[in-house]
Amino acid sequence: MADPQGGGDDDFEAISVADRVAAEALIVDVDGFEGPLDLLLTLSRTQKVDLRKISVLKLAEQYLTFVDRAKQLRLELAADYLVMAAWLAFLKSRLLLPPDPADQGPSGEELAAHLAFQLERLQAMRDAAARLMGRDLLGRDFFARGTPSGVARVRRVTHTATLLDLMQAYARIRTRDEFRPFVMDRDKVFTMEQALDRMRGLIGFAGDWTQLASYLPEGWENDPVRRRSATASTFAASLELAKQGQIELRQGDTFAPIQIRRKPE
Amino acid sequence: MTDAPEPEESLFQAPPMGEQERMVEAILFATAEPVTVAELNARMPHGCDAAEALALLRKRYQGRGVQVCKVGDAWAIRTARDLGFLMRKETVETRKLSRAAIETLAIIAYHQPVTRAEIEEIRGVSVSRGTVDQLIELEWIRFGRRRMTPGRPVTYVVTQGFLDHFGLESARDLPGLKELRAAGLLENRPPPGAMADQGEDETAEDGQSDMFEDES
Amino acid sequence: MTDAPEPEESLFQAPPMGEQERMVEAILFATAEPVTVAELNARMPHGCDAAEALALLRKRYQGRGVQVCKVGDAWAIRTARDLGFLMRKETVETRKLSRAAIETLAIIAYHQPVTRAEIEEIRGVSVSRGTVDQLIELEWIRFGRRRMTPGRPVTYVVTQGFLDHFGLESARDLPGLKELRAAGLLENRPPPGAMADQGEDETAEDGQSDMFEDES
Repeated sequence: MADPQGGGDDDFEAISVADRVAAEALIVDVDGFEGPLDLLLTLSRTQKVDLRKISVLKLAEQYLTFVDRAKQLRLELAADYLVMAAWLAFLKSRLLLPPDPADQGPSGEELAAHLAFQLERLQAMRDAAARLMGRDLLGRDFFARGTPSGVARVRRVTHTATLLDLMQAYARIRTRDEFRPFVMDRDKVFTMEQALDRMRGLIGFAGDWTQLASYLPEGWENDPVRRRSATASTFAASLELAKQGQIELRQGDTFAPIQIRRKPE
Repeated sequence: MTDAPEPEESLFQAPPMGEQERMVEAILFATAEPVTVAELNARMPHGCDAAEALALLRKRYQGRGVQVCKVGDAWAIRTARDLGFLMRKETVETRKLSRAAIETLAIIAYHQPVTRAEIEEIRGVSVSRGTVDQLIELEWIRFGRRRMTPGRPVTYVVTQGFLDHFGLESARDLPGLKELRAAGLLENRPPPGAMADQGEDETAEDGQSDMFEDES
Repeated sequence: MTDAPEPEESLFQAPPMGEQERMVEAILFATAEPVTVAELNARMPHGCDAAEALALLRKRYQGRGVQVCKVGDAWAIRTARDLGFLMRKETVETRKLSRAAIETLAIIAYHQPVTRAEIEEIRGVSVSRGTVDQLIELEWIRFGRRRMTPGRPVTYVVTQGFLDHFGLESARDLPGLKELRAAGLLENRPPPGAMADQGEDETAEDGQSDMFEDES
């Protein structure tokens, strides 16, 4: 994705030893990066400008170079680094080529501005986090009462639980449930294909009206769950066979037993 | 510890007495055990006179809601005797809720309004009366509307007290299963097959012990 | 808890304000956790005005070794910040938080209420399992209202425990909050071309101003 046009400016031989050491250090450290945005933020520091004035094009090139070198060193990069590389290659082409008037999508500048915004926002959150941790902290810089509840004790037992307990309890119950139907339902389902196979084999012998219920497979009549499934599929199969003109159906009254027979030739 | 002779002349000037009083106040407040004058002196900057600062502090707290009291040969801040009646609430002992109770509570929270039969169906074991009673006593659940089905069973719902305790704005804000898993709050799925039986066994046992527990 | 209507005329006369101040003082001294005005009123005799007594007490402790601090909508007594050096013995070693956890915490604090997807969008990586878990366990974050967007995702907000730990009166006092907002860095700006997200953006902003206004 990022490799074809990169060949020219990525001439490995041309790079000074110091640059190479620096690049390798960056790559070896790839585990230390918290994702592509973090890596971009680190790369952007080499530009030594306000993040608002950063050259996204230059940044994209730096990133693509980084990914190429990682490849040359046969380093496995996580998928999201490669996704970012593909996107930056796309952005780079947008920034370099004159805009296509037929194109509806956002312009290269808009995309670049958004990336700059994302970097600035991430940096801002980093700074905010540092300021937060740099504050006076309870238990380090200021303190709560050392002896709470100083007075005579009236003992009363109350029960408590945390939100974590609650959610974990629920998860425990529900994950147990998730397996049950998956494991057990298979043998309680009589499929329509099975019912069709069974009936096709049997109708040849049924010259006269017989109750549909008698076509239920053996071993499926007693367990209510199994019976329900077998009844439904047998009924559906009988409709299918009637449609194909192989059998006839009749029912004496509402809710009366359904009867079938082979259609006389 | 530091009963060094009074330095004739200190290299560093000791903080003003007002500052020393503040220091004694902070130390007495934050320390779990009563503190001796020697300890105070050891903790305060060189040249301080803890005894004098303590005397000033003691005077300052005269007639206040808390007092600087002598405990043996050490000092502590204690609630004024006449206000002891306000402190009763601090001495509540808390225990973890039993697994049966927390599971029942979780089901009510996620499925409310829910009947006892439904709770039992979800948990896979019967719910003892004591468990429900305990949750009602904690004011975490209450009766909802009766279900308009045969038998008109009562339903259970969670209370405002429940939401307060668990820091929720509404029960609908509880994360779903997918979200629990995404947040890493769900233990890893045990391999299917090995799991189904084990889990059930465990719960059954639990439900039983719970039943006995509740009798007490 | 006790939001009973103001009694026209109390059967028992409320204690004088000086006494009420002593009571608040005693209760706050005895408790390590912040106490809300509602809780104070519930524990004090009928007819007391804890809020007024608190204001007096706060003034009284100005410049002293301990301070009356506001923590969200609750109050606590804490040692003065400049005296932390005296308390080396009391210092509790807190578990080192990972960089990911600290960043996630900051994002939740500044962007609250915020969804997991938004946190991931800001950090550019998925939030690893256990990070959110850890912050919930520390009781620094909790679930807020679900976002009214497709999928109704769960949101996260910071807790009173967070404010207490970081010595903040309210989430509005987060360092640099105004500047960040003015710079547009707390916006949930959708990537260009993603029109569908605009609705979400609006809601997010709404929710946020909501959250911070609540504290007043």
